[in-house]
Order: sequence, then C-alpha cells, then structure tokens
Amino acid sequence: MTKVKLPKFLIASVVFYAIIEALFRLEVLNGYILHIINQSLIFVILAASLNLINGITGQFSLGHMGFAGVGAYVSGTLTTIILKLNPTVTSNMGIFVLCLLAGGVAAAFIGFLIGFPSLRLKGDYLAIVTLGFGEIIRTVFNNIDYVGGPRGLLGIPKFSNFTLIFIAAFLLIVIMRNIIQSSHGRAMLSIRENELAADLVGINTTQYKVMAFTIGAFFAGIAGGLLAHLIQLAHPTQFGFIKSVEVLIMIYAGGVGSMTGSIIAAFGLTFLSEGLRIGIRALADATNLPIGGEWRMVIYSLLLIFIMLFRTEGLMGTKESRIIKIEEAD
Amino acid sequence: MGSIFNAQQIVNGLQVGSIYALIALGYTMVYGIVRLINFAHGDFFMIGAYAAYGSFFIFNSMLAGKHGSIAFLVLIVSMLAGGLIAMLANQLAYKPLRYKPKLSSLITAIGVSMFLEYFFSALPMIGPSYRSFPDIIPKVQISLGSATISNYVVIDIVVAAVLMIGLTFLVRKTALGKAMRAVSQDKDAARLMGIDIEKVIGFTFLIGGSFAGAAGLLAGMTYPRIFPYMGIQPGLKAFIAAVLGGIGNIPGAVLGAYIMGLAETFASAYNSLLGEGIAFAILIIVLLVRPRGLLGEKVADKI
Amino acid sequence: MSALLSIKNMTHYFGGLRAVSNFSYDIPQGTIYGLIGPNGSGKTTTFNLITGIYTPTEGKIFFQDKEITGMKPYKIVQTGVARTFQNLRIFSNLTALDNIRIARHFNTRSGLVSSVLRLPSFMNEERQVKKESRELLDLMHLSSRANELAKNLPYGELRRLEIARALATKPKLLLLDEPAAGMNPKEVEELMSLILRIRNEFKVTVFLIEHHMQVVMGICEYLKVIDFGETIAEGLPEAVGKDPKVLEAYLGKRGA
Amino acid sequence: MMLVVKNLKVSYGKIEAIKDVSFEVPDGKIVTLIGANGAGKTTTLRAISGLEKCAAGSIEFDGKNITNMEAHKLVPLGISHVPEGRKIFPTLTVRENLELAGWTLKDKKLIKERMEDVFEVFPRIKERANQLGGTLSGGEQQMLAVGRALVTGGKILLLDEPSMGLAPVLVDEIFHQIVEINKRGMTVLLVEQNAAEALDIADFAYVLEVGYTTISGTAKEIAEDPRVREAYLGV
Repeated sequence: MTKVKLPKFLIASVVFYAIIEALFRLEVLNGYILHIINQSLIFVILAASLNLINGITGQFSLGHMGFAGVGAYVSGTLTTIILKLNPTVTSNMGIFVLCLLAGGVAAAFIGFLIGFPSLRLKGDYLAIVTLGFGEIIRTVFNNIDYVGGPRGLLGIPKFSNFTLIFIAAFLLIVIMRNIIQSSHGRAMLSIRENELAADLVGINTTQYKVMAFTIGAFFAGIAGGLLAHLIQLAHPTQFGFIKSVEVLIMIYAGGVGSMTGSIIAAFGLTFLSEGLRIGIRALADATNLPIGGEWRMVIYSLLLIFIMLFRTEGLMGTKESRIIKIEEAD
Repeated sequence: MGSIFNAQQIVNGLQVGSIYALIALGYTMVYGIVRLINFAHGDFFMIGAYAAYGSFFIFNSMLAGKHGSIAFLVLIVSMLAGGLIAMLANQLAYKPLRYKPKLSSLITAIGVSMFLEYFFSALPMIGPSYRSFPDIIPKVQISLGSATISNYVVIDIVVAAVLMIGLTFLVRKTALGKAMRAVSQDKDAARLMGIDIEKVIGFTFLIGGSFAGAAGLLAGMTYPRIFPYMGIQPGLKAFIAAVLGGIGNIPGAVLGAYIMGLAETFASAYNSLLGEGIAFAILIIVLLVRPRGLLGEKVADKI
Repeated sequence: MSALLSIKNMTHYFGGLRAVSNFSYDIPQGTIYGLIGPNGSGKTTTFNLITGIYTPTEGKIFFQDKEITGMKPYKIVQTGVARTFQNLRIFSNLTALDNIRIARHFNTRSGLVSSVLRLPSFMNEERQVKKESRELLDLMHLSSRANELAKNLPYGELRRLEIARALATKPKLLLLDEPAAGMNPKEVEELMSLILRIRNEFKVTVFLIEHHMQVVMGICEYLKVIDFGETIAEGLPEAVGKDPKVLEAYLGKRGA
Repeated sequence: MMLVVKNLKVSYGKIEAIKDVSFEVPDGKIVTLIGANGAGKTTTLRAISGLEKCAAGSIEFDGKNITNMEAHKLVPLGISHVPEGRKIFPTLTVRENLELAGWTLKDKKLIKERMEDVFEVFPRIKERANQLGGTLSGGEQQMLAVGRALVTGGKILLLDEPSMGLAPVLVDEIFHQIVEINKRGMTVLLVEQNAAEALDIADFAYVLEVGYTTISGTAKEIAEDPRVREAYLGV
C-alpha cells in the first residue's frame, strides 16, 4: 500500500542548493547576490511561519517581526557574550545552532503569551493587539542599554551562511507542510473556516490558536537569529510595524494559506526591493534630481494596494505546488 | 506632587484628549459604517497639518493681521484637505474591495497609509524632515487660579467640543444621520430604502477625515512641529481610544480619547517609558477584560 | 428509562431580556424529541445553552447524569453532544472529506511530533480516519463529493454534510436545528427516513427543532412547544397537536 | 406588463446562481416563483431590485429597461423589495425605520400619509412605533418590513419568503395581508418555500429549478401539475 515515492521536495531543494552553490563557486554569482538570496531565504522562513498563524489558522497578526526581534536579540546577545569569552568560537557552528534555538525558544515563549489574546479577540481587534505587542517589544529593545538601546546590538559575530540558512528554510518548509497536512493542521484550518463550528466538532480551538502562534513565533525567532548573524546587527527599527507589514505583504502577494506562494513572494519581493533600491539610486545619480530613497517605499506601498485591488487572492490563491504537497494515499 | 501640578496635568490631559477625540471619531465612524480599521486615518491628520501650514502663509499674506479670520479659514482648509483625501482614499482604494474579505481592505488601508507617508516625504517640496509650525494666533498665557494655561489650550478644547456637538446633532437628528445609522446596520436594507449607500459612506469618510484634518491643525499649533510621519503615533493612540470606548460608538470614542489623554499625561509625568507604553498597555488590558470597549454593546453573533 | 439529557429549571437572560424561562427537560435515551415554537421563542438559544455557547443564567444541565453546565463547547462535544446549525456552518474552503475528518480529530491520538515525523502510528491513524470518514460520506450519499470543496456543493448536500460531520464526533445526543429548512417535500421525506436510520443505526438520541409540521408529527416521539421563552405544552405529538393553546399560539387554523 | 424578465443570468464568482430565468408579471396581479432552496429565487429578486449584477439577460420594468441599474435608483421608479430575513434596522425605532423608507420622497406629507396607511394595515406596528426595531417579534418584523415597502410606495412589491420562520398561525395572517395589499392596487412578485400557500393566493406561477424557469402557468394549472404536486406540494 505504501509505495515509496520520490520525495520531490527533497530533490528540488538539493538541486536548488547545488545550483546556487556551484554558481557561486564558479563566480557567476557574486557575494552581493548570494547575500540577497540569503535574505530571501530568511524571508521565506518569516513568511511561511506567519502563514501558519494567518493563512492556516486565520489569526491576523501584525507583530510578526517582533518575534524575529526576540530571536535576533536573544541569540545575538548570547553569541556576542560567548565571543567575548572565547574569540575562537566563530568556527563552532554547534554553539551557534544552540544559540539560534535559544532565540527561537524565547520567541516561542513570547508567541505563546501573545497567543492568549487571540482566544478572546478576532480579526481587526487581534491585529491591533498584535501590533501593540510588537510595538511594546520594540520599545523594550529601545530602552535596554545592555543591548544597545536605540543604537542597536552591534558586533554580532557572522555565523550565518548560505548552507545554514538553506537548511533552516528547508526544515521549516518540511515541518510546516507536515503539520498542515495532518490532523492537527486540519484542526487549525477549521478555526480559520469557522471557529464556532470548529469548537462544536470538539476542536480545542484555544489550544490550536496558541499552538499556531507558538510555532510561528519559534520559526520567526530562528529567522531573526539568522538575520542578526548575517548582517551582524540587531536594531529596534528592523523589527517594527513596517517590517511586519512587509512580511504580511509577502503572504498576501503569494496567496494566503499557500506556502508555495509565500516562498515565491519572499524571493520576488526581496529581489524587487533590492532592485528598486539600486534603480532609484541610479536614477537619482543619472538625472541629478532629488529623488530620495523614500520612493522605494512609495512604489512598494502602491504595489501592495494594487495587489489587493486586482489580485485579492494573491499569486497562488490557496493552491499549493505539487512539489511541496504530499500526495495522500487512500 | 502638589495640587498645582495636578491641575496643570488635568488641563494638559484634556487638551491632548481633545485632539485624540477628533481623530478617534473618524476611526469610529468609518468602522461603524464599513467595518474597516482605516489605518490611513492618522495620515489625514498629517495632511490637515500640512494643509494648514501651507494655507496659513497664503491667507496671512492676504489678510495680514486679521488673526481670527485667518485662523478660521485655515481651519476650513485643513478640514477640507483631510476630508477630501479621506474621500479619495475611500473611492479609489476601499470601495472596490467593499464586498471582498474584510482583511483585504485592512491591508489596503495599511498600504494607503504607507503610501501617503512615504509619498509626502518623497515629494521634494515637503520632504522627510521636520518643519516648525507658525503661530496662527498670537499665543497668550492665561492665569487660571493657581494654574497657568495658554489660549491654545482653550482653543483646542473649544474647537473640539464645537465640532463634536455638531456631529452629535448631525447623527441624532438629521435624516442623513439616520441614513448613516441605517447603512451601518444593514447595507442591503438601506439600498432598498433608496439610499445611495456609497454617497453616505463617502460622506462619512469626508466628515471623519475633516475632523482628523482639524486635529492636525490643532496639533500643529500646539506642538509646533510637523513632519510626514506625524500621524502614526497620534493615529495609533486615537485608534486605541476608539477601541477603548467601543469602536463604532461615537460617545465611546470621545470618552476613550479623554481617558487616553489624561492617562498618558499623568504617566509621562511619572516616567517616560511608561508614557510611551501606557497606550498599548491600556489597549491590551481593555481588550482582554472588555473586548467590546467601555461603551461598546455586546452584539450577540447570530448562531 | 433514564434521561440522557436532563435540564433543570434553566433560565437565560440577554441583557435584560429573558430569552429562556425556567425550562426543564428530560430527554430519554433513544428518543426523537421535538421542540417547536415561533421564531424568537428561545429554541436556538436552548441549543446554544446545551452546547455551551452560552452559560445559563440559572439552572443546571446534566448529560448522562454528569453536570455539563458551564463546560466549554468542545468539551461538551467530547462528552457526546453534537449539533447542526440553522444557518449552515460548514468549513466551506475545505473538501467534504476534510469537513468530516476534522470532526474525527479529537478522537485521534497522534501528537504533533509524530505528525511532523510521519511515524507509522500517525500514518495508520490517518488511514483509519480517512476510511471512517469515507464511510460516513457513503451513508449520506456524498461519496462522489469527497474531494469537492464544500462551498461548491448544493444546499441539500450541505445539510447532509453537516449532519455527517456531527455524526463523525460519535455523539450520543444529536441536536438538529431546523434540518428540513429549505427542503422540498421530496427531500423532506428523505430527511425523515435518514433521521430514523441514524437513530437506529448509530444509537443516538435526537433532539430537533423544526417548523416543518410534517417532520415534527412524522418522526418525533415526544414534543415540547414553547413561546416567549415559556413552555406552553408538551407530550405526545398527537395530543400536543390538538392542544388549544398550541393551536392558538402556534399552529393556527391549519392545526395538525 | 409590469415586469418582464428575459434570459436572466447571475453569477457569484465562478458559480452561476441563476442560469436562464424568464418570466412576466402582469399589472395588478400576484405572481409567485416557487422552487427548492438554491434554485435561485432569492437571487432573482435581488437582481430585479438591483442588489445583484446580471451577467446576461434583461429586466424590463413598466416599459423601461432597468437591467443593472443600481438599487437606490430603482426605488423611486417603483420597485419595493422586502428581502429575505426582513432586514429591519435593529437600533432604529419602528417609526425611524418607516421614515427612512421615505428617503426618496421629497414630499414630507406624503410620507406621513403613507405611514398612517401602514399603521392602518398593521395596527400592531402602530402600538410599537417607538420601540427599537430589534425588539420586535418575528411576525412583527415581517409586518414592519412590508410596512417599509409600502412607504417607499412602489408599483411592485417583491416579497422574499415572507413566511420563513413564522409560526403557522402567523403565516396565515401574512398571506392574508399580501392579498389585501394587492387589492389596494400593488402588483406582487412572491417568492415562497411554502408553495401551497403561495399558489393559493397567486394568479400566475413559475417553477425555478437549479437556475432555470422550468414550468409556468396560472397558479391553478401549476397547483394541478403532477410534477409540481410531487416535488413541491408533497402530495
């Protein structure tokens, strides 16, 4: 009955990894492009983890980057301390993974706490409370001198690299997919579809909402840690409301509920954002006109509006690519 | 803390509360009628401030010295600017999504908000930096018992009060007000009464936006510094005030705004971090304890 | 005959309004018990109170001699009370099969970790759930729709899907809120035999709200009539149908 | 003809709610559309009163093509629609509910007169004039909904499931009032689940099945049609 099927996603991922790695080794890709690929993969983790909360469980969250911030600050602080005690640590990936996990766990804990308001609040109200929580987290970073206050946490060792980020993203997608395509995932989906009905077929909606927030926050925390150790900096403004909105745009542009959509949008929008940055600077240099970097966000926000107006269901709708999906046996 | 200090704090709290109230009313009215948290509402406040700034120099050159008339005209312009941009946002960005899932309009509203902020700071004639706001009316200190207040405090409180009384009359007594209530309760039924609901909704945005615009002028006069992102914080605070009062409920928004104004003034006097965080703390506590806000009615879901 | 569900002096207020006033029920195991009355008389509120959506202002509810007053809805479902809704509440963007599978969820044991790792125990359980869910769809003549999104099903099928979903929780008591609403006489006939079959095959007790007198008189074994939150008559259907108070308040000249 | 509907089609996204519906409503008559839930009865009424957009086909009212006109513009032309579920404004008083129905009328006196008419037809509504709409019972809400339609003063009254959720005793009353309203000169298009009662008071009837008008005739013919008897009358 259980015919062994080729794990399509594993093959696709290995191919992707091999191509990028090879192109980089052959110097077709430069460090800058690889850096953007790394960022895209981090955004894949952020978007797919928000997708679990928002797209699958139907709980609107506007503070997702707050979780990433917790992960970044916690893991960043840990590695910075360890680095001070032992400068050779940068060669020890095991320690880094442990610190990342610690960041993830801390974020998960905050996610667990934030999950509770979701028990009583829905839709807009929940959105606003998660926004409030995100802002509180940011305010706290801003006011703790030990982590640099408004200057941010500087001098974080550079642990993150393509291989590590790739593995993290790969694991995230597999784990998310396996959750979504299980009885637990269906329980979460039922909450999105009709919470009262879910309750009245015996689903402990409380437990699943908190679970979605906790798991989502855990992965956001990992992503935050990876980001901090990639750009060697954790700064309060990186984790504010606007950044949370950028992640939200990704899942809506990709199609709420579709992991495939989140992945495509994370890559597409990260590259677009960089492209705009370069393009606008080039235009300003070429024309000598006072064209500021703000135009990037003007275009970005217009893009968001147009996506909502003309393709409300996003790129993929709720569809999932067959590469990611597990074929169900009867 | 002596009693003088307290009296001063109360006056300051009422002043801040008045500005929050004008903004909060727009949030609450728009939410009441289209169930949308209009994230861009704080930006109409910013637009009102810039419109007041620009028009002041024009009117001042035309009517030099006539402070009363200038102030009145500037008020009208700031209200018109806020109101018209609000109507435009509704027409272009929200109306097409009226019958789509609610969250898509919420996200669009975030988009509109970001657009207005970045567009204004990207425009060369406005730019991202601060501008100092002129004294539209000469500032006078009034001694009131043991506290000293400026005439601006009085203006803020009185202008807000007059506008709010006008609004109450409009909603309670006029046919248009009844139509607004009808549209907020059942859009199909309102259409079947022959009401052009899009006109009524547009009008609601106009009123809400114009109140935010007026608040922009008052805030510009009071804290004489304007910049394209100035709407974010007050917008958020006023929104919280509306939620605190029970979003969709007009008296609730006013009550919530004054509570917020006072709480924030007292908290800031005590500790600056507390002042920064009190609004969110209030929000979270209220929503956890009384999710429908102070005056919000519990609407039983039809099951 | 012991009562499966027993409600003692239940009263419920909404704000100042009394929606349900001093209701007492004893629903014996295995019966089909009907509740009728005009709109707004407190019928659906009664269901909402039994299933834990509201907690009664006064009074107590016992299910299998265990008090369930104030328990969370999902807990009450897990003790064996399932229901359908007057206005369908289907998971419309999920397939018919998934609608059923979700209702089997609380009876599954695989934890999150074994789901993520796809352990054999998890895979077996998934297979089992799928098999049982398909059997239920079969029973409701919905097998051909298993992989169709629920939102694409016609109304009559959705009504059946909702009943199937309620049955998937393996209830002892099934609450049906106007199951015949919107059905034509032919569908109503089918529904009646379906309800009888469900009662006999699944050994469930059925408690139903209905306006359709054909259903009420045709299958109910005991009847209670309420108006303005108060009981105006109860007993065997034939007797209730002739009760002058019922004729006046509810049935009118076309009394059964 | 008061109303002529030709080959009407309405879609919600990809789903076609009605596919091909045609029927006519003569002046001063009661016409009923019967059919199962999901057959497209409500959608048909919503399309006529402008609450839904038509994908194809045409609607002609009083000699004028009104296809895809907006709802609020159709009210002053003379279309009064009492929607499914009554849709009373719950936090407006009964009086305010009726006043709003006069929204398109310039003449304040006319509104007053028509409100008096409503109070005459439905004395129960008069007793409750100052109560909030939401506090009325199901039957009273139905009366108020019809009352509002009378104040808008249309030439045709579209009634969607007036008997839904009402105790049998009230159903009789409502049908009686429909006949009364028709006698006062208003044309009625009635959509009903309760086919027997509807055919009892109607002049003409159409059967709707999965988005198509399939059978038509005088109410008497329809009531005797064996297909209708089996599927909709349960005999």
